[in-house]
Amino acid sequence: MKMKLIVPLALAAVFAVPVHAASSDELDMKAREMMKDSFKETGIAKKHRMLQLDFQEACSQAKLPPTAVMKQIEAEQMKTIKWPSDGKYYGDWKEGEKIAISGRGLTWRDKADAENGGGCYNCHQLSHNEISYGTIGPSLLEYGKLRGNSDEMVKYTWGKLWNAKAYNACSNMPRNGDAEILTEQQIKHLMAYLFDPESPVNKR
Amino acid sequence: MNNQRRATLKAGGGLGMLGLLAAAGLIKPELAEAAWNKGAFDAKTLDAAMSAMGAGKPMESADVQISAPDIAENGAVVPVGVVSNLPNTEQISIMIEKNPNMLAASFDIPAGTLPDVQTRVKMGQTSDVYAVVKADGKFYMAKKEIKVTLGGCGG
Amino acid sequence: MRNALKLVAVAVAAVVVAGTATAQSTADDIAKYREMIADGNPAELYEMQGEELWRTLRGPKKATLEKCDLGMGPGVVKGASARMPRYFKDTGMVQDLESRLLTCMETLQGIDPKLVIDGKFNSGERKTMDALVAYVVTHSKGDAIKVDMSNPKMKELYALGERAFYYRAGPMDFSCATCHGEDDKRIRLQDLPNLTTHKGAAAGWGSWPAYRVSNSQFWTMQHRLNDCFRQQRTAEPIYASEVTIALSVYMAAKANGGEVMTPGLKR
Amino acid sequence: MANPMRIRAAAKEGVTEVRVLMSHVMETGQRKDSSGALIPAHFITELTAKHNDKVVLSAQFGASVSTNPYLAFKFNGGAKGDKVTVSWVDNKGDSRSDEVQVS
Repeated sequence: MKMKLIVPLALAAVFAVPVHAASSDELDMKAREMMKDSFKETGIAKKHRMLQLDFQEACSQAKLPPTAVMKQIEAEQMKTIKWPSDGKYYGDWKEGEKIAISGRGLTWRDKADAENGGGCYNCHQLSHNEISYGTIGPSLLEYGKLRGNSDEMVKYTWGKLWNAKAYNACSNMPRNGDAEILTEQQIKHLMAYLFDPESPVNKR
Repeated sequence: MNNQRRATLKAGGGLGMLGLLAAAGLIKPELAEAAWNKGAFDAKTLDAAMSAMGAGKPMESADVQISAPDIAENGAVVPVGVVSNLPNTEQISIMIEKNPNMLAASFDIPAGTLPDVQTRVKMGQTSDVYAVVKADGKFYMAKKEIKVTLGGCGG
Repeated sequence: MRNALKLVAVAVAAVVVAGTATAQSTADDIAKYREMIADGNPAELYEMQGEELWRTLRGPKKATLEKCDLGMGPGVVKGASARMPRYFKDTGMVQDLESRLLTCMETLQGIDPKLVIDGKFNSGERKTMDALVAYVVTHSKGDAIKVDMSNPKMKELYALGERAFYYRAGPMDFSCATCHGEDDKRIRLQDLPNLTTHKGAAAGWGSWPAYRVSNSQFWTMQHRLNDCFRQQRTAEPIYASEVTIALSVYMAAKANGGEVMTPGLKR
Repeated sequence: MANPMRIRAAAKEGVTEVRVLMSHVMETGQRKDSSGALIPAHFITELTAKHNDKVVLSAQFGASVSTNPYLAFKFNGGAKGDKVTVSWVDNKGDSRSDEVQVS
């Protein structure tokens, strides 16, 4: 589909008058070229990062895609979720807190083997103690206390942490597990941070 | 020239260069005469810094006022102002308890200058900030907690 | 079950209310902090250096920038950055302030733009650029943002900028819109302007370039955009590349009519 | 060579307010560079401000003062056109002196 567009456009370019206003398709094409040509590789940030996955492309407009497309993306993303290999959902909330606070990793200044942070506080309120929290995502204050720890809630939370797009196709939240931002162990620590009654998320 | 100055010169601290510069006429003599209180600036505890300043244990005074935010958006730049309503205020110092070197700045206030200074300091973490004022030869202080927050995307 | 859910809803509502109250007092405290540091913006130090550099004979051609045309005629700095990016006939391109300064440095002084484009922030010619930008933008402070969108190339770049703004990519699936597409959001304690609205674009575009207290550096818009992409975890945008100009046109056009508050003072 | 300071001095109702911005890294000596090596301390240690020939403030700074230091203070007297001079020296012996007229 995209390949077919290239030929007529190339021809059009030859005959194009300078003031010719580009059509929406032509602009889409130009934009794709721009997103390729305007970037360079630096450190671990390789150029292929500019290529879009299907769902990324579908979610790259001011408006959300149609419900059917959203549902399809969610179903596909749901399949990527890996459940804890040993059946244990919880790690250490103290480690979880460090991961929630750290926003480091995966930029062109970071090393490939560096441990990434979850950056949770960039977008969410979590504990009673940390006043510096973002509001892009909902407040998760007293997460476990308010929601309980039913199997359903625990599984939902694990899944959301692993791949938020399985529940909301165009979610702002990264696919922590699926995109290998965080390890399984790190996600366990975050689970403990959210659910442990001793965690400052739940205990004042 | 006070004792502190002499001791520092003997110890051959950071002031050697200053002396040389002054001798070479590169800096104005009055600048070289001011004594950088190495002992106080290098002190690792509040008590040590206070004693190097000759302040001992200053008493808290409502006449010393700190103007500073309750929360700093960034610890790299924290505005701190100190006003003293004590008569004959000679010196105002700003100390940050949890910094590795707690003494940040010290101002000598000659007659005719108002005991009212403002500057900006770095803070590594949430800490009490002290204003220490020398007036009529005696030391007084005030303190205020300033919260330092983490900010930005953190990457 | 239904009752239990209701209870949870009430509890959530209570938390939200309590959370909002503390968030408000924190926001007030941060506002107080910003007010206290507003006077004495270290960007002034860069501006002074920039003014000096503007008049300094530099480069292989040993020339100053006093004949540089920023769109208002040779040597006119007043009001120039309020009208940028703009279409320049002599280059046949839409240029932002930095790319236009690169043209002036090349044509007047013989300085190779590669020194800036391939350079590192806070060193060499990019550092020179910082100071020059600080100087120029200070001379539009208080003006209205006035970007002329009548040229078709400006319109095209706006359309490309809009597409770049929503373009999701990289390991974290972020786009500019992830952080800057809704009202009243913040990262940590930093307010995020909604750049898709006039109000937000005027606040964002109008207050950069700025001095950043967190790293004690003056950042041009090129530097600001570069770091937004770094935090998005994309590859690195090339200095003064098309995407940077397109996004600048998109923001500036939305901001049109707003106030130039540069140089700003940021966290 | 150190970059110039920005000094503003304004007289109002018998009091002159001086505001100074200095261009200095104010390196603490406790930070590491990207290779992990300690960046040596480099900061302004002493500052003197004069109104014409009279010293109106002398200050000692430690490394905790912010990068590109800011200082504001007030002295009695001072009239439009008077000279205010600010000089500093840092721990490496670098120095800078700038003056401004009271406005």
